[in-house]
Amino acid sequence: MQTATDTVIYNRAGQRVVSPDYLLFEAPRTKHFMTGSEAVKEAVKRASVDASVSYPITPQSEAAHLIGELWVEGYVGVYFRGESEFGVMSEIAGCALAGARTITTTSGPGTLRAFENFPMWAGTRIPVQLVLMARGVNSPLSIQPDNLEVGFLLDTGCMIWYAENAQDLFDMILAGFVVAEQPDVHVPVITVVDGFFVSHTREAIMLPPDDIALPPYNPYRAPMPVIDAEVPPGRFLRDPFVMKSNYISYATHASWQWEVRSAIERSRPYAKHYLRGLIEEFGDPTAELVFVACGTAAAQAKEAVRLLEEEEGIKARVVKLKTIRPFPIEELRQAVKGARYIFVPEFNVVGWLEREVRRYLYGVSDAEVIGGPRVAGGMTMPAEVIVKEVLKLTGKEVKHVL
Amino acid sequence: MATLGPSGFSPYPVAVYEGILNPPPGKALMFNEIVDEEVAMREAAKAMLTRPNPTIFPGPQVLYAWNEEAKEKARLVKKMAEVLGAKIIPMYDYRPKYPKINPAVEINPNHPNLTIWHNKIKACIFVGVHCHYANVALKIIRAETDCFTIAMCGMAGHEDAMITLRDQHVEEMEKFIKIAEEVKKELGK
Amino acid sequence: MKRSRVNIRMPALGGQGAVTAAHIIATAADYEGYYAVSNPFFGAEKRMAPAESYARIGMTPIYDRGEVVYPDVIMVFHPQVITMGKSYTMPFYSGIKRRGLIIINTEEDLLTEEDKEFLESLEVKVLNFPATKFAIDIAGTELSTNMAMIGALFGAIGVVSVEAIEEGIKSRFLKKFVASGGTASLDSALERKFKKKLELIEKNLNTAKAAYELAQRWAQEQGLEPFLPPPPKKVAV
Amino acid sequence: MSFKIYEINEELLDVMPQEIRDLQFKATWGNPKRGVMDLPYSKELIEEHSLCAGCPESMALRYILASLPNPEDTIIVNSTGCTSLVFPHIALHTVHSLFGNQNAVASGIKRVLEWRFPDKVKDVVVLAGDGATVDIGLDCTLQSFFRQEKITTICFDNEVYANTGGQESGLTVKGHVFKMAPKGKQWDKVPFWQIAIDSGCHYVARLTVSSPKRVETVIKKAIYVAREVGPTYVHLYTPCILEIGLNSDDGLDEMRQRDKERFAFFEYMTPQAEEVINRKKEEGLL
Repeated sequence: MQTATDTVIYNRAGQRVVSPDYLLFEAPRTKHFMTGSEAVKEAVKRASVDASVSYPITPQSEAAHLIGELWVEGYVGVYFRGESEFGVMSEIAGCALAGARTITTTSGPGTLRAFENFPMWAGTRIPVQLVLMARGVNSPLSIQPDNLEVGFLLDTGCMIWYAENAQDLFDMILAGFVVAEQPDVHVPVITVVDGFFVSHTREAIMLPPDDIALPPYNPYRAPMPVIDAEVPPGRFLRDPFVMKSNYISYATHASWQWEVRSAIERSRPYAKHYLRGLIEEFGDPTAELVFVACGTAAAQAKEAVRLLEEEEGIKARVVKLKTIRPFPIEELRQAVKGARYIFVPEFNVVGWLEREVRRYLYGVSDAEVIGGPRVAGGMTMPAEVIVKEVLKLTGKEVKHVL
Repeated sequence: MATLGPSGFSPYPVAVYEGILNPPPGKALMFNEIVDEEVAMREAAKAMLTRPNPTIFPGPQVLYAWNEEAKEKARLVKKMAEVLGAKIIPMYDYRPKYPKINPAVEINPNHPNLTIWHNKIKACIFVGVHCHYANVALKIIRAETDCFTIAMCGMAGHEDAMITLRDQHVEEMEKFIKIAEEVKKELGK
Repeated sequence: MKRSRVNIRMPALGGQGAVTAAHIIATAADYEGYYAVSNPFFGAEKRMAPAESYARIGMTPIYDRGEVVYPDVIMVFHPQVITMGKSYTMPFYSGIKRRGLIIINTEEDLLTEEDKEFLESLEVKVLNFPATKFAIDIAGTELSTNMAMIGALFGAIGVVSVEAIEEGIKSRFLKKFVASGGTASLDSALERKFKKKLELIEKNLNTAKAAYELAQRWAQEQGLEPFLPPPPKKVAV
Repeated sequence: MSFKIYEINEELLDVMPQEIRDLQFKATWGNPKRGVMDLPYSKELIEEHSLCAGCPESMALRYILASLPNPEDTIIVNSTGCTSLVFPHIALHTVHSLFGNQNAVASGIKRVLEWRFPDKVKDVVVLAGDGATVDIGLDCTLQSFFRQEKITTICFDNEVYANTGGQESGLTVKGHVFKMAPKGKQWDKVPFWQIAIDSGCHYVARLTVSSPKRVETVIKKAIYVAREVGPTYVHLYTPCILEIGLNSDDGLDEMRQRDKERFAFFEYMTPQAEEVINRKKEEGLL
């Protein structure tokens, strides 16, 4: 509760600074109808962001344009177009090293072009936020949703969160800064959505007022000295070559890598709080048929659960994973207790989530894990197709699909 | 030569992979147990007062006079060393040092074990070290030495230390010194 | 069997405003009190190339997204979708659900006997409706074709009022709207043409209204029931 | 001024090693007139180097660090290569990021420091080898010039990839046999100083490091111009004595020879840059 003696703090954009809990959970919300890209803008507007660098690539360009508008309106301190995704991610790193709260966006081939930067971001412990609007990366060219690239990112040392829709994305962007900037976490967070299915889809979203914002980033709580010549030690290289020039430096490097991964592990309690749990459960909790999925695959699985119930009388449920790094190991194991069949529907050909699910359920669950259905290259995964897969397993005919 | 610690030669497994997380605000961590700050402070003081060659490793945040808190903390580090009968060996910067360090008078986060081995340090306190470097160093010490590590952290703490005190500022450091004086008396030192 | 969801597929040509139409349809349905979602299927589509967008209206929260493979309603924005096969599916009505609806922007009947037989077997109704002609006659520009199509849709399926359509149109043209580069330049072309935004909205609305009334009469003649029950009167969460 | 980050707390002065105490008491801080002439009398900002004995890069680094007009508020960004082994020993805030992205990282740092500290002068200097500047990092280097980033870019041109074992680079001279050019380089040395001019740099210089005083003047001009006007570029010849088969004490002689030919001193400035330089001269800072 605010008393008369409390000072009201404003950020540089003139918004009233409120606690993350207030912004995320308590502030009154009103309904708006918008795309996922617009939801990015609304989140950035309330996040006291210092810097953003952009580069065009479909489907993230619109989100990047909108952050540019926020810069014109004074909500973002530094904004420009970089030369390529490799350049952008390096520029963003520079911004973060100099003490800024930063956000950028990319998609598909852009992610791959920038790739060298992601382990660097993690290794240098910058809490950059990358909003990734997943799209196909294979040749031949595709601009459509396909999340193969996320499979590549899993072990870069960045946290990876996966939003299902515009509302998730809005809340995750705000929570992302809060969790990533905890002094004992302080690694990058990649907030993923499936391109087009979220970026270009318009839906209702509940937003808090836009005259309140997150507390600004305090770079002096970072686990490494910020590069601004204002903090000791004065002699400080970020990040040194530790492979030579001194003995036993290999152990340093090993320890450093474990530290980055430890940092992701430390994010669990914070993420649990600010995301209201690392997983979300949907459907009949007693159902033996379980879909484990993230993003749009989770959305489609929810529709399939309804169809199965309404049209086939089959009980099913969805375990939606909100975080992939850290992987919600315990939560998943708890959630699939009693499961007989676990389907892992995915929007890529390799089934990276299936691998993860198998890895963490191995020897823990007796359920049969089925890697599918799977679509790729931008294909839609109609709920009817998921139902068909399930019915195949139970030996039933498909009635409602023509 | 080195005596291997609980993790063996490699810095893996690290504490978080054994399920140990930093303590919540207001609490402290002792091995894998969350305890009251005062309990942890007493045990920390006891370790420093009873184990051979206790040493305080102050980091850049307390070594340099860059703000008022740092000046005050430096004074308290000195006092703490007196009460605990501990040596002070500074971690004045974080570079991988070339061509070699002088382990008698300095400690470096990239190879902290050298200083601990050289001086046969069996209990130490990290204070004023940036969290990342404290964590890197504490993992190596945990793996490669039998030194009892105590972290006095201004932020959320370091689970790789054997005792972690979090949110430690001037007031908390004064409290620790007071407790250390009591423990010292109890031990008849 | 009562519907609880209406899935709409809009095969069109690039530049016809099918994405805008999907947005207005979903916004209007949302205003009316239904759950609604709209999305385009974007390739690197340019003007006059096939382009599709989708809208979903329902009684419960909608998770489903992406291409509508099994539509309840298909709105064909341009005769070339049928005559030149400018469609992502072949035939253009593949996947249509039983008792569905097809609205075709055409002045003549484009369906073959085989088409008709198939659609009749599924009890699918077809409304041939000259939307472009309507747009030119009422708004004075073929750019309002999408407005005529929206009016026809809601007149035929009987679930969203004219007032809600008006809200949808206003929200599209009065609020700051994010569009892709191509759509943004189309917008400014529209604005130049109409000089003033309000005038634009009024003309669009008149077009939609006239189409709404026509389709409503047609639905009555055909004995079509409203596609959805009254809105669930969603409360803000 | 951020000199306070070098100031040791009095209580702990006795536990600090001499080199750190010297940094506080004997280095030249807060004096824009500092320069190479201070070298014999002051604590240098480089503690030790891990380059080959006699490497001209180490001379270049010493002269540059002695010449920075505002070291307590200077950030240096470097890249992978021989120099990245030296950077840990430099008493400033420095960054090693990736190979080739140094000008991009520096752009981000400079813009954010301007936003965070609008009332302070924070100089950002890029220091990288020829491979990093002209080959792998060419895009980032040029684009930072195009964008008119207010940073100084210094290229240590040793005409070879030295750290990786002596491979041909874009700045190797035509015909020279290095690894990956086993028949000799097939095309000309890239005249990067000229490209820098065409790409929007306001001050460009090409020289060897045979004359410490000249290095000092060039570095100061480049930094002052970058601070006020826009990007500046300094191209320094720092031969790799190892890869061209010279002895440890031959570096200086090699540079003096090249002073007469392909590294003859060359300087370019735009009218805006000239105005800054003239003003700094009047102020006695150049």
